[in-house]
Amino acid sequence: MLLSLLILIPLFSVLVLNLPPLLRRAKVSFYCALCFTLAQIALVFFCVFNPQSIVVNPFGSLLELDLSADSISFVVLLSIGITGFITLLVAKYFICEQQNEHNFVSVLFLALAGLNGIVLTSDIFTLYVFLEIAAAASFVLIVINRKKNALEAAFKYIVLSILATTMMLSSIALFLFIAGNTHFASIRAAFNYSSHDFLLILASGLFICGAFIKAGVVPFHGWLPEAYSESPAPVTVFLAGIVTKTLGIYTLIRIVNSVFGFLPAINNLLLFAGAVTITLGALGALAQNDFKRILAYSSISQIGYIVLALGSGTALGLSAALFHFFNHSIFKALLFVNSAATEAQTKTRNVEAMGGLQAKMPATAFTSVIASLSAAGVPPLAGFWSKLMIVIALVASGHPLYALVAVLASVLTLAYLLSLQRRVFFGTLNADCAQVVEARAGLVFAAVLLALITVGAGVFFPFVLNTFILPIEKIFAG
Amino acid sequence: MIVNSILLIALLCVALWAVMTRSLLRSAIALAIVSAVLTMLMFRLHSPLAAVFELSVCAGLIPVVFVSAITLTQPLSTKEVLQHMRERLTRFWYLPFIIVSSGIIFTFIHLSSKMPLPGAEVDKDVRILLWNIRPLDLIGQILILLIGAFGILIIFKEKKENE
Amino acid sequence: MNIMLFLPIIVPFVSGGVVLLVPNRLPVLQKAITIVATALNLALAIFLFKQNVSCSLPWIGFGIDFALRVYHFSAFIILACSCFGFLIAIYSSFFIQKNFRANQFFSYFLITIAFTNGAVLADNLLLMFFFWEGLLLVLFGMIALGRPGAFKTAMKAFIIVAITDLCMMIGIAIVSRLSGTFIISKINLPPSAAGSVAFVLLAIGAISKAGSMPFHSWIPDAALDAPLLFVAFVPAALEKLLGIYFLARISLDMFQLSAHSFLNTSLMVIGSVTILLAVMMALIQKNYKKLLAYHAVSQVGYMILGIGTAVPAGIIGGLFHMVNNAIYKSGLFLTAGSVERQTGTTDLEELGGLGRKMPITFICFLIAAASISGVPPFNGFFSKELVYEGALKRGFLFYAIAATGSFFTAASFLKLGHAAFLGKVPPKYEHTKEAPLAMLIPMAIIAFFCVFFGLCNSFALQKLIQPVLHQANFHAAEFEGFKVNAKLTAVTLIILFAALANHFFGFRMRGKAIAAADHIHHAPVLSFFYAKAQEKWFDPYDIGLRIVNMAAGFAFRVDRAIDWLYEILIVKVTGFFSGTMKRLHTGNYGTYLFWSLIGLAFVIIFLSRSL
Amino acid sequence: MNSEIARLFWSFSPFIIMLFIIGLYCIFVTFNLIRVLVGVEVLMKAATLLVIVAGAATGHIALAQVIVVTLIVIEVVVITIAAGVVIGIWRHNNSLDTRKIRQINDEGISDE
Repeated sequence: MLLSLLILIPLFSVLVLNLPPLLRRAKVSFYCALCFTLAQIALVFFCVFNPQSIVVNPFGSLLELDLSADSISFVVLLSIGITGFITLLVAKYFICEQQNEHNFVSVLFLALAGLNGIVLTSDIFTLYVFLEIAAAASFVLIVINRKKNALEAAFKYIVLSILATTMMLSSIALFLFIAGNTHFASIRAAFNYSSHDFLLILASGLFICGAFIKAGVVPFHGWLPEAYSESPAPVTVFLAGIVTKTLGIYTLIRIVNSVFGFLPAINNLLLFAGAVTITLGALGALAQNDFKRILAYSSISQIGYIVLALGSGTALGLSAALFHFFNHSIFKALLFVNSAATEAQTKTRNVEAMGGLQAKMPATAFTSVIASLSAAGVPPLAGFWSKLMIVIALVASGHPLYALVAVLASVLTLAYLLSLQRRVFFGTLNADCAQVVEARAGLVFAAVLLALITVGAGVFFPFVLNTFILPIEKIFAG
Repeated sequence: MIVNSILLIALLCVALWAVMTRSLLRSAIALAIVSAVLTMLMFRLHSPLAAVFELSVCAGLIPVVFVSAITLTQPLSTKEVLQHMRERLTRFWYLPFIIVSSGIIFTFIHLSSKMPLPGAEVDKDVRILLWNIRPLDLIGQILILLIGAFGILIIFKEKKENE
Repeated sequence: MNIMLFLPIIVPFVSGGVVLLVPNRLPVLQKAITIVATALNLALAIFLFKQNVSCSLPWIGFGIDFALRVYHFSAFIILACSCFGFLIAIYSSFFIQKNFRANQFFSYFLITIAFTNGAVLADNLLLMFFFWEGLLLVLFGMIALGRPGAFKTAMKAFIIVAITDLCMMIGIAIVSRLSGTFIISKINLPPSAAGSVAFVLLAIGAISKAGSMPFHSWIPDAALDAPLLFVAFVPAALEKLLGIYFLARISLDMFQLSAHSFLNTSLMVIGSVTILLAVMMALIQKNYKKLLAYHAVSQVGYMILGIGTAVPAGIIGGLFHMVNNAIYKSGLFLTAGSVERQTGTTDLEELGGLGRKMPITFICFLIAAASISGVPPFNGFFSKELVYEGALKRGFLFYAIAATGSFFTAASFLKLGHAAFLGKVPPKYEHTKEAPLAMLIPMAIIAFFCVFFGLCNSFALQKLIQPVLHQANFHAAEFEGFKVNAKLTAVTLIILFAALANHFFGFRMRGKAIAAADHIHHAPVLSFFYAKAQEKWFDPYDIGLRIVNMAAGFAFRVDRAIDWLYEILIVKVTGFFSGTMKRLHTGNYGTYLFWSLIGLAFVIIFLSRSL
Repeated sequence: MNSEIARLFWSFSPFIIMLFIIGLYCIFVTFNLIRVLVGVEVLMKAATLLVIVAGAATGHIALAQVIVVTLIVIEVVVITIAAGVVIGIWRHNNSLDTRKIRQINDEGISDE
């Protein structure tokens, strides 16, 4: 299968880049990684337009990997490619030491392999293996600069993550006991004939909780604000943009769609968890003063939207969840790039110490306004469409109350994001920020690129819809 | 079934000891013993490969990780600990063999005890399964080992420079 | 032919994009592009008038097409909008000051026209909503262009309008579920509970767009903070047209409302409350623009009241009032613009005697003010009479409130005119000159329309309003000229005289024109409410902010409480097990673990109960 | 699935649950960062045992062994990284006390 390259290339690049001492150069590995992320984006587009090419196996009978890709995978693979690219751009300015940069790129490569593996596999245990790979890589990435706070945040993340791991593992063991296999299809079949009702519930509940911890759904969210706010800037972009989402949300979507098949009980659970997460996340964001913490709570809240959309249990809801997944990874990465830029220039993350930066950093201010508006769902930005789809899906599936929650919480979203914009970029110029200049070219480039994607996906929504979103309806398994 | 029960109760007791004991070093050793008991249980459940693996890695490698973490963080001198470990190695070199052979003996015990495990038929060979059907897991193992290597490299680099 | 339907959206939108690229060093080019684009738009609107065509292009799937439809009603609204757009464009050629981000302003201005055209022409609810929400974005941009503090006002406007737009979003979702389609012209819902909810949600969107209470509070703020042209164009004219248009669409076409339903009554209540409260606030204002802004809110009340009556006279009156209000209100704001440009202030305390210095502006003001106060034979009189008649049929109380509103309107404009244009000229303004010609022409045209629609009201009713209502079997011709209830006319005249008397009473008492309404302001009970209103006690946005802050604080305390509870609980449990209190404790990660385990328990219980 | 198979599974399950509880208890109660990792290890042991029992009870012992082998590799790496993080914290704090790692910049309500 052609897409197996997405796992194998990073593996071999890491080996090749590290074995001979000559190649252990930060520059070489950096550009290799950059090329790989671009190649991943190109490959996804190639596969979307030539569906027959997916089954081509570049290794012949030498190596046959049990991988599968469908429309859900493409959306996620695309997000991984874009976020990886942006992370590398940002990393150029934040990982200071040469050798460390090389190590950073290597671990990032491994993390990308892990993420791609999660997306491509169709076996619940292999899914778990790649989940652990990506998680372990992100632990290492968080502590890359060996800062005290980052280490502590990483420790909390590790403990919670191991709890999630244990839950998922127990659930896999239970599924193995019930179904006798770990393949998605056999577990799905077990739901129809098995008499172990309680074990099925236990296993589903444990797996869902594991995914909730990894995704940061309330009340499993405790590690998330600290891990996001204490990591180095590029790692935050990577974590918020794609890692937690693939680890938690993609896993959840995949399991709910391919294994549980949208059982009504699980739908209700998702709806409830989603609504709670949206509300509490947004309220949490309102009370913060730290730029990255606001964004971290906002991430929690936005994840709630995806869970809520998934809980509607309809084809439209599934598409909406995926589209919001993509949008969120773009605009949240953009906001974190902006926070990285302001942090680099003002040396603080406290929004009270900023103010009026719009005059000094026009590009950063402009792109962050675009991201906020997209998050709040203002047309013609991409976030508008996904929120509209979510609300329509909820009402169409007969949950108008949850739709109301989604809509009201989006007002809260608007409130905290606009107040963030006002405190950081508008208003009177803070005296401490008088010497601030626009961020480095690479950061501005990354921000503008993401802003263009947000605007583009909104304006050319019909194209996005027909290429990526509509095919998702066909694989809906409700 | 009685053997199983004894092993399970032993497992619980050792685990409780690992958790309760005041000395961290003892706790690490208790963990190794937990792994050893688990190994025996695995033999009882017809999974020798996993058992040997568990014994070599969990009872062998993980205590090393713990002990080094403890030495690095506690006012116990490195020399002292090394001495301690060397003593242990020389004194208990035969322990792994005993565990493995007793495991194999346990396997036979249950065969003779006319109480076969319900699912005793071994459907496929483990190696074939791992190589041909689940190569992805192998790739995953390589990836995670690489991550571990880089993790150690990144976290301990400062230490190297200092020394 | 069909492609013509797209042009009113594409032409202003593209030229808006072009203007954004023109640097501010070339103001002439910017203005030329704006004027040409609005003129083209006007020509297109005239061409489309009286057409009845529709077309659709495939759009986003799910049976949602890019469907546009022009027929009497939408063509009429588009014509009105493009007329105002053209006039304001001419007016703006002299009004824009230096150091103003003119390229952004003109660009937003043209995009507003494009989106309004889109929202009016759209025959698909989602498409309409797309343009409707897009308007929000430009609204935000235009207010934020104003003076330094405008960002806060922009945010307020944005949040208020966004909330109501989100209500609309749910309304649209419900309507599409009930009727199974998004095509507006195919929707005709019978009364039902869900239908009522949808109607209320959509109506909230519509009346908030029109600026009715309780969604009005950003308009008076914007009058001071935002660029004046924006206020003259968007809240005064465009949004009224759009909001009332949509309200009329939902109450006439999309929903079958029974005449005396609860929904109609609640619309009437909102309308009359808006009339009264907003005009009372207007009366005490001491700033030209802010006074006008409160009137912009108050006048919406007449339209909503008229449409809410659900009797022919009321509906025709409401729609007619929508047109008239757009005319005289933008005229009034333009006079404010002239005054501001020539004197540099709109504070009534400082102004005075400008009638002699700026005679044409004064005349235009007089006509428009007479029109808004309902003096015969100007246009406002006729539409108000129709609304009165409709209201009287539904209940005397509604009529009484509307008439009281009329009294206060007249009183406040007497005060405004007296304070700004009559009396002594302050020494500062001895050398004030009349505004330039390009600003006078639009005002004169608007004043002409005030007179024309008044004297020839049969023309307006027959050519503009009648076609709109052809489905409803109404005959606007019945309401032409002075055939309306003679008693009502007499009452109106009495009210106007009372207002005049009241003005002179106040003027005598205080000796200053600006203080002519102070005896109402300081009346025993009213002064308390006025004081509270000035402190924004009745502003839903401010109340909302307080609630949200409280909720955030509450959530924060709950968070702490869980922390505390957890520590106590764990301390007890572990004390029970180990007997040593000292060994017990956790870092914060323990709290998180605890939450997660609680969550796990909850999930398992939830699933096992419902599976 | 016959009842005999289920019996093996059910007879093991109380012990596995106990093992889970011991691990969680350790994580909750201790002050010491390394002791937390001990608790984590016990949890992982419980999960490993669960997998093996599930495999043995259904006759898919080969699959269960493959899973356990991979699982052990992952476990070692994760524990190593966690130990590295603990040592990193120790270098900064000079203490392994979990109470020291509560962050000072905890969420605070904004003054607005």
